Amino acid sequence: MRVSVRDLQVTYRAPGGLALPALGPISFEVEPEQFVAIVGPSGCGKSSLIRVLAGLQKPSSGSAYLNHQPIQEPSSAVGLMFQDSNLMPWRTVIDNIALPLELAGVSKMERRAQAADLIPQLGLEGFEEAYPGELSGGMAQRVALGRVLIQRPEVLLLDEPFGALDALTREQISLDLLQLWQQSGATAIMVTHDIREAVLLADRVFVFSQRPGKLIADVHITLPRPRHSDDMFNEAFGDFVRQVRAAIDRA
Amino acid sequence: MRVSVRDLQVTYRAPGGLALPALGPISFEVEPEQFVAIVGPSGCGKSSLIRVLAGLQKPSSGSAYLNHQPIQEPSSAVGLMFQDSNLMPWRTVIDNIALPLELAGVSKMERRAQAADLIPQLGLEGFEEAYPGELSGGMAQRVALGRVLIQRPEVLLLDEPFGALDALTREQISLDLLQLWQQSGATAIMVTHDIREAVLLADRVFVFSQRPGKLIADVHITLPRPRHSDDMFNEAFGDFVRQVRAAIDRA
Amino acid sequence: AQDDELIDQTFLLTFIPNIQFSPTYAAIANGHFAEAGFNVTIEHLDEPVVVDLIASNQRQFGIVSGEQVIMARFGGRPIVYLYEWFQQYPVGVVVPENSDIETVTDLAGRNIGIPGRFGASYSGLTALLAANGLTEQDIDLEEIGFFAPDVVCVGGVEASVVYLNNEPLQIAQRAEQGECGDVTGVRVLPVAAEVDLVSNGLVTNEETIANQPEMVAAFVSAYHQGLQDVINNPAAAYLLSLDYVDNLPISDDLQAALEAEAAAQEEFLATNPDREAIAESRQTMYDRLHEQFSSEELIQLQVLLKSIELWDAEQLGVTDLASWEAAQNVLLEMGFLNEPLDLEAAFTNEFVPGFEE
Amino acid sequence: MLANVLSYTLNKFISNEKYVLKPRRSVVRRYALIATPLTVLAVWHFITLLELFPVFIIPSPQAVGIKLIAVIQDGRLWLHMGVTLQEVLGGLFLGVSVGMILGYLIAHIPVLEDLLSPIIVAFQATPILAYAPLLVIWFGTGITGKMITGALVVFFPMLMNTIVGIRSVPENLRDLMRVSRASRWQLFAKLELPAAMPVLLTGLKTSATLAVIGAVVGEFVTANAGLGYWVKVARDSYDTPLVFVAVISLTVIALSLYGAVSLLERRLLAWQRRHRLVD
Amino acid sequence: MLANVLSYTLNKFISNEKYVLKPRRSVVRRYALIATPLTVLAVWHFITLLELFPVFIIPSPQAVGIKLIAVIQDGRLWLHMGVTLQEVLGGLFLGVSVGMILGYLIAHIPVLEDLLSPIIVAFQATPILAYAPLLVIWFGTGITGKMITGALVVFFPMLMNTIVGIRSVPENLRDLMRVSRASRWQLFAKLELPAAMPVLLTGLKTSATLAVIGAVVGEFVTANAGLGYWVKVARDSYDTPLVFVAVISLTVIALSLYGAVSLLERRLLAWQRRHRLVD
Ligand SMILES: Nc1ncnc2c1ncn2[C@@H]1O[C@H](COP(=O)(O)OP(=O)(O)OP(=O)(O)O)[C@@H](O)[C@H]1O
Ligand SMILES: Nc1ncnc2c1ncn2[C@@H]1O[C@H](COP(=O)(O)OP(=O)(O)OP(=O)(O)O)[C@@H](O)[C@H]1O
Ligand SMILES: [Mg+2]
Ligand SMILES: [Mg+2]
Repeated sequence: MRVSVRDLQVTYRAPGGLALPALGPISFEVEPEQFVAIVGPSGCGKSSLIRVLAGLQKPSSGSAYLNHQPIQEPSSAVGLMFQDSNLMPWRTVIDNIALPLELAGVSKMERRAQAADLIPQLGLEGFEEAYPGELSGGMAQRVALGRVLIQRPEVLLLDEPFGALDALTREQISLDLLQLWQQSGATAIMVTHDIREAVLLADRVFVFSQRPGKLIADVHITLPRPRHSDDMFNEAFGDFVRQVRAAIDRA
Repeated sequence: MRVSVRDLQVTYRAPGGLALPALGPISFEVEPEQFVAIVGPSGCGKSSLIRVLAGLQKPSSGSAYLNHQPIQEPSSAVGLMFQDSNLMPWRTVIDNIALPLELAGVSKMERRAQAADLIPQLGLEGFEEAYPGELSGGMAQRVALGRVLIQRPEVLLLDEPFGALDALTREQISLDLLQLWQQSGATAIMVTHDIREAVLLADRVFVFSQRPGKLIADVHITLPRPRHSDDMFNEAFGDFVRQVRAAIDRA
Repeated sequence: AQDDELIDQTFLLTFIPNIQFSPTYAAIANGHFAEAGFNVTIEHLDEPVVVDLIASNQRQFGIVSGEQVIMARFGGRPIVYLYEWFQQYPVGVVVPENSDIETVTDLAGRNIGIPGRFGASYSGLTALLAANGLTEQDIDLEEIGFFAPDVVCVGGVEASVVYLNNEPLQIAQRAEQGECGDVTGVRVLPVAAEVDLVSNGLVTNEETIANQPEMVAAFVSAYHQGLQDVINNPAAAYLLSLDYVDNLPISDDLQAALEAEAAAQEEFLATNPDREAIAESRQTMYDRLHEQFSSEELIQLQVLLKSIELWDAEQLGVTDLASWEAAQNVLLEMGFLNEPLDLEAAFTNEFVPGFEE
Repeated sequence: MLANVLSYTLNKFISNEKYVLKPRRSVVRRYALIATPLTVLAVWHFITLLELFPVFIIPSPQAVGIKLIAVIQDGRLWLHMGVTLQEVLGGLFLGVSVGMILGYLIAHIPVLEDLLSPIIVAFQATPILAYAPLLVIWFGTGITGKMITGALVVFFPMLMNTIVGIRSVPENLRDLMRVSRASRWQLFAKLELPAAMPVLLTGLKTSATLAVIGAVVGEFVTANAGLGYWVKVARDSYDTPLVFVAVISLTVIALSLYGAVSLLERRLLAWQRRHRLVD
Repeated sequence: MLANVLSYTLNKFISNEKYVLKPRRSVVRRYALIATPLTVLAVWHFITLLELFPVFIIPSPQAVGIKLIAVIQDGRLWLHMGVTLQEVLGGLFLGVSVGMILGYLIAHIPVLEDLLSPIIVAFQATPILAYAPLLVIWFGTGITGKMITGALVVFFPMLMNTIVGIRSVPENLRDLMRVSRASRWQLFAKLELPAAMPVLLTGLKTSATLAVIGAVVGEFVTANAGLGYWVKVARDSYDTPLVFVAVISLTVIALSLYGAVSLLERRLLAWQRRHRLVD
């Protein structure tokens, strides 16, 4: 699916009562099946953008579109992973992962089977029946990732999906994600703070300015696909990383 | 202050009812004024260790000590930053930061002044009177960091303090932290997933194994102090990073 | 007597302040209690609570109905009946004027309301039925709470067990104003016409009688004078009750008229009229007032006059064993008692002023 | 105007929209506060106009108005309202204090719930009629007894809400207070109280409303003044307009208390309303 | 044993300890459940032994026991208990349903609170005595009227707790449901209901207990069977042991309902107790 944004602005009410421009104006277009990574300083409106794209929040001005249709409300084609893991504390791991299927009316057996299939990939073996209160930070994040993956969405919105994961797990899971994305043909937009991760995964890296966040660089990562962790030692990889970092330093 | 741990083990009740060994047995000793970084896979018991050191949780066996005194309950000498930002939603940013002083009986004017002093360093100018619900993920984390710094503790326990921060902010804030730590003479124990950050900040990097977490490497970082961000381009720095990574790969 | 020499004494009444309690108000307002050495305050409580407080000697005096005394004593409460206030049992059955129920026997098979299967109305009904060879099974009894005027006027029941000195007057007055549905007036079938049941009176406990008989005598005597005052001069009683009864109808005109009537009655009493003459004077007073005032405004005065009819007797305060036995028989019949009691211990006429066996 | 209010709310309900502009809401709410009393009055008027019920069951608003003016003029209204208000406030204070203190203890010492709940529940299920003599023996027939009955009614919802409120304080914030070495009092004042505030305020709203009926029940046992007593007097003298005046006065007291707690709620929970978009 | 329980709980309170071993707690709780009734019985026994009150105010446990056996044998206990139980369950069902539905609507449409609260609060503050005639006229003197009074009592705490429970559902979980395109029913069943469960169950506990007194109040207005009626009859015939039997039966009903909701709570909130250390 094509995701596009035109003259989008998000403005909040600041503590004092004044307007707080958080994002934009910003315009861009993401082609179907593209993988876009967004990097930018904390508080520059990345999560706000994601929320608008998910249909959770109305823009203050401008619009966002899914396949040229203005986004008015959440769409079933979109899967969103929140910045915090946002699990239901009264549901076990497996039931949290299976939630989207449950809401879609998939039978209990079927959805539990699908969730169980994801468990090893997420490294959550043995914790199927654990409650969120019994998980570590990183484990909770992996459950949240499982919950969005099980939906097989056409548009994947990921807000810092790997923030609480250690380097190794992170690398492994992000490569898994890459593979899933490639198989599914979904459009992916991911917020991350890890430049190397952004370059490894994305077709384009968006660099945002300080608040109100504006698009100050759109770096096309032309590394060939499929990519592997070895690619990170390529010269070209290093060049792209430097390119993104330079854009950030200018932010 | 000296922090030490002898034969420490933390065991939970697993979902099925069986024992889940989460950490240890583990023993180590941290000299006064040392800075220790802990890296290890998600779910290996790092947060559990921090909780035990903070006196929030009793070990299942073995003990932890502060200056050779067994830790029985939280100590006023210890400051803890949780893995999630853990702010009080009904308090403004400045009141959240000032909470430890308020509990210590510092006057309202004095504690607000001290909190206000920290605001620029945390990059939270203009958000003094904002509520946590109005902050971005990274901003909330910075408030939590402010809350522990304002205490000027003798032992700093930091559980992934910079997880939600972008690379630039992260670098800047961690260098600020380094400076504060050096001035204060505190002992610091920090959990992080960023190996380069660990090497840049720490005197020693502890590498933990998979659950149940055991100490599989204790890398002494002998880079001279004070350290700067330029140090990251040193050859020695790269060596240490590789050394830690090698240990992790063996984990 | 000086105020500070008076003994504080509470007097327990049931229900709430009401013109019917004017003898008590008169005994206070006219100074009879003070002369007898008491400083009396009134408390209104449910009848069982009144009984329990007196039986446990938390309080010494109160007014309850006769069959309550029997049941309370049956339930182990050492209370003693001292002075009969209502000489006639105040309960009866009210039927609309145009009803075809004319005698008690006509009640058979009819739908009859009652506050509930307890208290004086239930006993009274049982006695009334029994005296005519009927039982509760012969009628269709419905518990309607103390809402007889409302229920009768909306046609909820064909007849209702009521207090003679209150509800029938209310219904009649509504009927008069055309606010009572099809009902144009009422007729009553009083229990007292068929059986003499012991009725409401003054009670105390055995301990007080044993330890302070003089005080009991003084108290009863003061109450007796209050009752006599009201019977003799209802207009004055109405006026003094204004201080005790909330919501008693009054207006400047009515007040003036009553004051005039009260003064006139004083003069009349000075001529030492006999009982019949006084009764007649009450009726003529009402007739005079009714020319000037609506029956709505006079309804509580009417309640008072109707009550006085039930109180008045040649010798006030006395009960005979027969009325106690009649009441006990009713209770036995209803199953509230399962064996007869030593009724002689339940009451005494010893303290009734002017009584000689 | 009512149609406006309704269509607005329906839209709001259906649109599933999270961010609402504040000013618009306030206006609607201001209308709402007078809309209901006016509607009730209108319905009442029509009921009596159509003579759906006899006037001695539902008197006309005019009759009640006349009676109201009369009792205001002769000062009886203030007398009885004052007495009841005193009882209500006393009962509320007593019941809420005891309920909160006990609830706090039970929330922290679960076994206390097992020990005390039989007694507490038993008390709630026992009609006052059954212990009226004891009530009079212990507290007399004055105002204290009514405060006690009021407190008894108020106590239970407050207790239960305190328990659930304190128990639902997030465990991780408790940890924060523990590492900050908060004293037990600070734990209560700085964490438990604000965190449990929404549930506590709901308990207080419930209690404030029920305190009125609690005092009235007490007045039914024994009284010589107060609005409950007045209801009894008025019913006894078949003065239905006066019954209505007394009931309306009771309603006014209850609504004032409810309104006061609602205002308190608006102030104390202001932070919850700070998540709004500006255009 | 009581000393044990107390010292244990005191320790628990003071030690500020989060992780408690489960088995030990259960044992203490099991003791607690019989401790209180036994203590009450013992205190009662001593009160009558020392003759602190006349037996007609507080009869001996033996006298009450004898009466209890008598009314069990002649079948009256089951008759009256059955009637009251029916009324209580009916009133509870009615009041809880209406309270929850209305509470749900108000939680989502704030202006409804402004529109309806005057009426609701007014109803709560109006003594039943004032509208008893209407009650009798509309619902007759049978069981329905008592269900109505029960429902009226039960309704309010349930309403208030539903409002606060639904309103305190975390906003971020609502967002999750919205992006997952949950239907309104799913939103309720899968998020709002479980998230509000602790507060709802507290409302239900309160309601279940109050339903008993609600039915009794109805029986006081007019009735010819039921435990409240029995209390009245027993008081009127000065049969204090019978009053106690009736009150104890009411207590048994209330405790059973409270216990049933507590069990439900243990099951539904089991996940909250899953944060325990093993040694
Ligand atoms: N509900 C809200 N009310 C008021 N201000 C808000 C609200 N949500 C976000 N903001 C403000 O909008 C700005 C952007 O927030 P946003 O969460 O989009 O940032 P972000 O780019 O995701 O940051 P981070 O990387 O730290 O998560 C911040 O300054 C924040 O304070
Ligand atoms: N309260 C609890 N009850 C049961 N199990 C728990 C509890 N807390 C943690 N665990 C388990 O203990 C293990 C270690 O958890 P911990 O939070 O210490 O990990 P961590 O090293 O901090 O991981 P991360 O990097 O993901 O935060 C995990 O497997 C987790 O499931
Ligand atoms: Mg964000
Ligand atoms: Mg952790």
